[in-house]
Amino acid sequence: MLILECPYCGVKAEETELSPGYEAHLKRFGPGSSPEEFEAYMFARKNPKGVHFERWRHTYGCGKWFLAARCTATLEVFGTYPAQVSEPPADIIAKIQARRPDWKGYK
Amino acid sequence: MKRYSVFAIAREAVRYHLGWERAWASPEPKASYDAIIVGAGGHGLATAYYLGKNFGITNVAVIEKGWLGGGNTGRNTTIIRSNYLQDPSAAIYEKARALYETLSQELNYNIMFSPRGLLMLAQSHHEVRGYLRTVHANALQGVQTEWISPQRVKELVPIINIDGPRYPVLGALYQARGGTARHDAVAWGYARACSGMGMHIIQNCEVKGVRSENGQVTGVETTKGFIGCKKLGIVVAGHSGQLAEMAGFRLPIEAVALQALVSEPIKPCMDVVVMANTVHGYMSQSDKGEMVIGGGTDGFNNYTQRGSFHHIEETLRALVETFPIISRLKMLRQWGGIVDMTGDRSPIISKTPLGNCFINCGWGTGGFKAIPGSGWAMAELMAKGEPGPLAAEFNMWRFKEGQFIDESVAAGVAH
Amino acid sequence: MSDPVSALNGASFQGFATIREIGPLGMITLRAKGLKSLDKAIKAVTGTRVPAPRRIEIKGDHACGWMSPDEYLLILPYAEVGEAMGKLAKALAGEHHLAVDVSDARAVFRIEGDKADQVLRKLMPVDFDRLEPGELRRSRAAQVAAAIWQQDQGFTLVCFRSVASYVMGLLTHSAQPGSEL
Amino acid sequence: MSTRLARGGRLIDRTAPVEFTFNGKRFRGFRGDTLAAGLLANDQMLVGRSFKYHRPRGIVASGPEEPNALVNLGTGARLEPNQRTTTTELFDGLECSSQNHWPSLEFDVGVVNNYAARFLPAGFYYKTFIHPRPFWKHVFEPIIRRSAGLGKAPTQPDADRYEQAYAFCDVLVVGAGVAGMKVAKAAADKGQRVILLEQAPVLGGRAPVDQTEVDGQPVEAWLSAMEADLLARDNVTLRTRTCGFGVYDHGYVLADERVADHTPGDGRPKHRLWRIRAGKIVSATGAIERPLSFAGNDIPGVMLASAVRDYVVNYAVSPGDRTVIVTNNDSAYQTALALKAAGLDVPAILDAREVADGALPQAARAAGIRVLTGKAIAKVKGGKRVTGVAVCAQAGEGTVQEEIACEAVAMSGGWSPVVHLWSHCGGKLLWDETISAFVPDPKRPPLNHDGSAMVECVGAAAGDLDLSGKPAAIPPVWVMPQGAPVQLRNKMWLDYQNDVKVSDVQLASREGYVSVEHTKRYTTLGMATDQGKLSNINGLAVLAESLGEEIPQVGTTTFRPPYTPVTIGALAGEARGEIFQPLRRTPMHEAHEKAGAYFEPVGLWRRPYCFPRAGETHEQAVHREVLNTRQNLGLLDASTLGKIIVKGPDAGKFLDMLYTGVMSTLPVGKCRYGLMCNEQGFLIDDGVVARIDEDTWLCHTTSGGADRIHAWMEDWLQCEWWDWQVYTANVTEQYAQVAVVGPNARKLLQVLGGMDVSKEALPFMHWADGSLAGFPVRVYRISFSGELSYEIAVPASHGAAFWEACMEAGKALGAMPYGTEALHIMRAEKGFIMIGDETDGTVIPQDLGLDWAISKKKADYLGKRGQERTYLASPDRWKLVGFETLDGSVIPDGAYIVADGVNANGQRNTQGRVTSTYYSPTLKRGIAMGLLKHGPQRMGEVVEFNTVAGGTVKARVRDTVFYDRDGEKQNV
Repeated sequence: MLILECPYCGVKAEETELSPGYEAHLKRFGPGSSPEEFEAYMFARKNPKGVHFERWRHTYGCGKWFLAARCTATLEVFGTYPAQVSEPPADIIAKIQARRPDWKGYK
Repeated sequence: MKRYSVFAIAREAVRYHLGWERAWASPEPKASYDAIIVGAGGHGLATAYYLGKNFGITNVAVIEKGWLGGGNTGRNTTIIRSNYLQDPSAAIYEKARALYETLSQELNYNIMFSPRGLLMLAQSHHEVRGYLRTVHANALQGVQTEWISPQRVKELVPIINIDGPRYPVLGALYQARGGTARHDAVAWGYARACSGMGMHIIQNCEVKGVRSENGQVTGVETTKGFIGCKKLGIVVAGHSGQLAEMAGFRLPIEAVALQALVSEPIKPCMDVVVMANTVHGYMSQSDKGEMVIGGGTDGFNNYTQRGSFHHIEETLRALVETFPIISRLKMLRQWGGIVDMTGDRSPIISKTPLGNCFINCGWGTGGFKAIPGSGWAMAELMAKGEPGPLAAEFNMWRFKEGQFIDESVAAGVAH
Repeated sequence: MSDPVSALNGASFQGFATIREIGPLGMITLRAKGLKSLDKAIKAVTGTRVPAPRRIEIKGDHACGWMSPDEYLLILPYAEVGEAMGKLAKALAGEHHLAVDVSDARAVFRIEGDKADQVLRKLMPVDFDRLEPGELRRSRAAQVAAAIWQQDQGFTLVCFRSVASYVMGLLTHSAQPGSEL
Repeated sequence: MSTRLARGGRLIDRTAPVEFTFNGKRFRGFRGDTLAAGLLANDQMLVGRSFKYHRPRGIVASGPEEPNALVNLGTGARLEPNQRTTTTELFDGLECSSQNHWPSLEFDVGVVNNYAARFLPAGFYYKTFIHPRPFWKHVFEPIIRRSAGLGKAPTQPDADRYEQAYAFCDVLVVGAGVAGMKVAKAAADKGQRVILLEQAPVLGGRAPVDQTEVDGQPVEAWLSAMEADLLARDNVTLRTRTCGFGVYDHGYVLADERVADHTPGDGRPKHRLWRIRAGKIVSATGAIERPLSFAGNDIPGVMLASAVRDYVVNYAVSPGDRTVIVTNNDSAYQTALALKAAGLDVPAILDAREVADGALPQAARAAGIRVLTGKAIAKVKGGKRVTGVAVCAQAGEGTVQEEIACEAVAMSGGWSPVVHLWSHCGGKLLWDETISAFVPDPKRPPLNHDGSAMVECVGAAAGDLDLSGKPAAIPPVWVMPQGAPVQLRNKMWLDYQNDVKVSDVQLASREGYVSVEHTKRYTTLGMATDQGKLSNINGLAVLAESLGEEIPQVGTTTFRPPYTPVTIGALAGEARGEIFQPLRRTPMHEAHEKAGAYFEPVGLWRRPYCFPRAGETHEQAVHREVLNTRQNLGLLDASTLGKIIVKGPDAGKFLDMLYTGVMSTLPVGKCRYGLMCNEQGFLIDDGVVARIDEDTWLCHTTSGGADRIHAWMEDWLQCEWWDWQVYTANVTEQYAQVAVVGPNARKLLQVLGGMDVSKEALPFMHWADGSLAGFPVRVYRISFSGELSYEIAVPASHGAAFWEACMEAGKALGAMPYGTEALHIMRAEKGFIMIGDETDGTVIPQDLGLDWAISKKKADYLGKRGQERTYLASPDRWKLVGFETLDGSVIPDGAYIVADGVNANGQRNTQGRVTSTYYSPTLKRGIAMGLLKHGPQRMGEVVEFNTVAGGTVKARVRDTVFYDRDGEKQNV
């Protein structure tokens, strides 16, 4: 039963107030993209055992989507941040590196 | 390998059972094998078994990180059915169900297959139409199912509340030869049979890397050193993503938690398996008397084998509403497993971008019922290098051009 | 035309706390962010300041609640909604915003009495000990969305109209005499 | 015999006698008794039968670890099977019965299994019942299944109610013994918000029985002072009868409060489930005493030593006049002293250790008790109760040296810290050789959301078994005597309930089930209702010994919640009956109920399926509704349709991405039908879009789709196109919507009056604001039936009144309400698709001949790229056409269109399927739509649909519009 802090309204929301949305920072591929690009966009998921970036919506609160950095093996949460970015913010990256020195990085 | 029988038991009883031999050997790995299966769960062991039985390939090792049968094989709710909608699904699940019918005799190990009947309740008109579609599909697929009335549901399951104020039962999809089996016994029975053919089951041996040359697999790096192989089968369910990464490719898979629970044992009160999809819950009664209960998956990636409790609550609410008598029973134990969900919720039995490396994964929430069929199809794929008809549609490239085998359609999307 | 009828037509229950369905209440959803005229527009309708995040500004029978970074809930007497919509349109003319009348889309309950909080503690995953004065908390009550705030020795709860009888059922169940926490 | 002592009993109130029955026998006890204490006080030593061998079973323990003394508690709608007598508080009128026997507890036929026990070792069923195959299904399995289970299955719905509550704290302390209370006080002193839970009705844990002093004060005085101190604090919440049973991720703890178990029927909730979010969890859950494994250790009268002194001290219950103590540690000597102090006889203390010279052994000797060191029990004598013990040397193989007559045996094999809560989320354990037990490894705790340690263990739960100030070493004694031959090991029970013996674990190891999980599953060790609280450590020690490994190498099985079984009703909470799930009601719901509507669930909504009149079947009602609507006037409650406002400078651009068609060009005042697809290209929703003003659109969705589509829009606006200036609002519930349908539709609106709804003023696919009968309305001239039709939105608070006004004014025009089924039939007659019928998540608009609603010009829309994939763009896809059967019959719902031959898996080939099939009351014949390979190119061809009976139904392929092809009815 996770708790994630909504970066918009500051509520430490419990999982039942949220809706999960799987992997974050996916790049959309529309018409004109190659079959491989489109397949990767739709299906190929990092699904890591370890540090993961994912989408959550504060459904029962402010209704906003936000992103979370979380370890899928321990459920440790490194931070949450607004969804309007194309990659994780530097402070989150730094925090993960401090907690997980052998982490291979976001890319 | 000594045969199991009532006479063997009587013979051993006289000497206080001191003469039983090991069910399977625990050898040290050889330098190389004709084939290595990673993952000694039901699917991996069944693959090895049918490699030997159907293709005479017995120079095989099954490598397991933990203890055999310790993953989802030992964590599921043991339901066996084949009332699927899409042709490829119905084919492989029915193959599995048919193999289950005689598996105890074949393995000389009682897996307690219990074709006690399984029904899926229809609790909305939309669901009625969905199941009528399945019945018609099954009729053409050679899967015996029927549509039954609410009254017949009540006869089969006296403890059900068919007149629930909220979702009255409008009928059910009934598979009389669906049922359950003893999950551990399936793994143990296959393991004993594999060992009996001279295959090596190597437990407590974790694969750390996949080695290849010129695009062809050559073996695996393990905690017990390098082990060479001509062919490699990856059959590791929730950890498929990690193994695929070692082998250099990515899968359309997400690992999520699925939970189940049992009640304390009570005297027999329910003879069939009941699934109620509108309210998200299913229940059967084990041979020990426990009510075995399952529900939906979590919605986020999770490798902890622990799910979120609110799903258990949702499932129990649904089942108390459907079976009011269970309210005063007690939950004895709850647990979770990691299931591997694909983009269309159907499995992958496929060649991979790495030569002679094959993968069997993506069974999601439905793996146990498929074990014999999955092993059968995977063995054929590994032995021949090309899929047979059972596996043909389940290739990992089907997503690219949208050739789905979508089983969620029976549940529909909107009204 | 008939008088407007609230979802439960003023149903009530007396348990260890008092539950009353009130309304109809005028409510306007205002979606806007960082507009120059926002202060003025809200002031014109509710007479209050623009609330800080997660706060509700109350002035008599008018109030303005913060719903999300770009959404406010304006509360006012039902009869004033039409006029208020006009004021908003005028004040925010030419600026990107959305104002909609949602008075009829909601049901509103009052939970009153010394132990009113206990009724809600049974239903909402909210830390009521840490709820601050003037805080508007959006969460869920059992299986539906609900927003609550403290007001006049009790709580006001807002939910969707279609689930009003469910919420009344929840509140009634939770306020049963003898089931105090 | 066991009996009530004349004096003592710190928990019972002798002035408050209560009566209860066991198997119909009337017994007396006192308030404060547990049911187990009450049974023992009435010499009810035999309380149940074991699972497999139906062996006689007595009370072993005094707490939640009890494996044997489970009863069916209560009757009828309050029957509760498998209730532990040791944690059940006695109340006046309690009725219970023993379990798992036939015909009676004293004489149980099932005990034949006991005599055949040698033929039924662990896992015997895997090795037999294999041949002949039909015998398994028809003979063996039914026998196994009939003998399953312990308690009775209830037959009635639960009479009680349950509730749940949330709580938050900085520190949650589970267990209000001395250690727990101290931690709670210390945290409270620091200003932290503390919750302290205790599963028992009273505080103090084992201290009042096992200790005389705490911190230099008499124990009772210390406890009452501490309790008063804690109760006086604002920042401490104390809850008794509340078991913290599970630790979940991120500091989430579930606790079960037994509010009214001891006062059934008083109107309070039976249980209350607490969902607690704690910053830190302290497990002060104590330790559980372990049994010793000696032959006959399952005979009624053999009890844990700690339980014996609990019964004597707390309840003034004597387990028998003579109690032999058998132990490997000092704590059991307290039992001897307690018995002695109560005036009871302790013929001997058999201590497996060679030396026993601690303070307690010395006190025992000083009290005149015979202490025999290096001794063991070779065998317990007795059947349904203990009659004596045979003594042997612990070091030997069981040669009997002496027999001692006794009625009870109090055993102690050491103590196991209760590490369940520590372990639920992955806290790791260490083997502590001093006390021969697993203890929490503070270096490897379970982690919280911030990576900090989530759980801490204190007191006995942390392995601190030191009750007297000195380290309490407990040497391991796993089998008694040490060299016991198989004949004795075959009689040493590890798991009392499931009948798992030392010999069974050894058999499992011999057969290669060497992982502790294999052993557990093969033997069923620890899988009983006590989940191995008494048996696990002893079992894995035996396993380790037979493998020649150390215990830590063998490891433990996984600890899973709940710590003790939890009533399912409490987990379901308030959600039953009326509030099982939210039931969404439209403003007209009550009117429909009064009109006798038969409802169907549509998502969480409830919509009228039809409005049957007296004597009508549902089918007749539906047909009447269709015909009346086609001929006169039908009224449909369409309030559930989703309504979403989309506004802003970029709203048009946004909707052009969302819909397959173009919405940006829709003129103000007009309506346009639109389709939405997901990124795969599959159709997910449809509806009519109205342009309200220059930068505002109103999007209608399906009834089930409103919330989903609104979330879908917000997802794209927030996560992909966050720089676009668009706001959305879901106004579904703001409006009640009434569809006024049929040739008399316009007349009705004219009767209501207030606005011009003529063909000229309000043409087809236009909308207008105005008023009707004084109601403020927005009227959409759209049709889903093919008739002249208006959909009228009014504010929800006027919905019921407006519906009433329409019905009233419509009387003269033949108005009747109609339901969803009539709606379905009429749209099928017109060939309109229905999301969920024609679509199933795998269908694209092109499959349905909806290419006209897909813009060819747009560079992009959601789903466009997905639809370009070869499998979706294939000309061989099944496409929508109409069907009419040759004989006029109705094609069965769900039927497939067969093709020649079979596929590689032997399945009959198919070439299509029906998606909508109805009897058309308008056309008086069956009509259908469906998907057919190359369908549109096969007009006039006859195809065959399968039936479940094995036959086929022949039907001719045609277009999908069965009624009013030219739209003359709707365009008037």
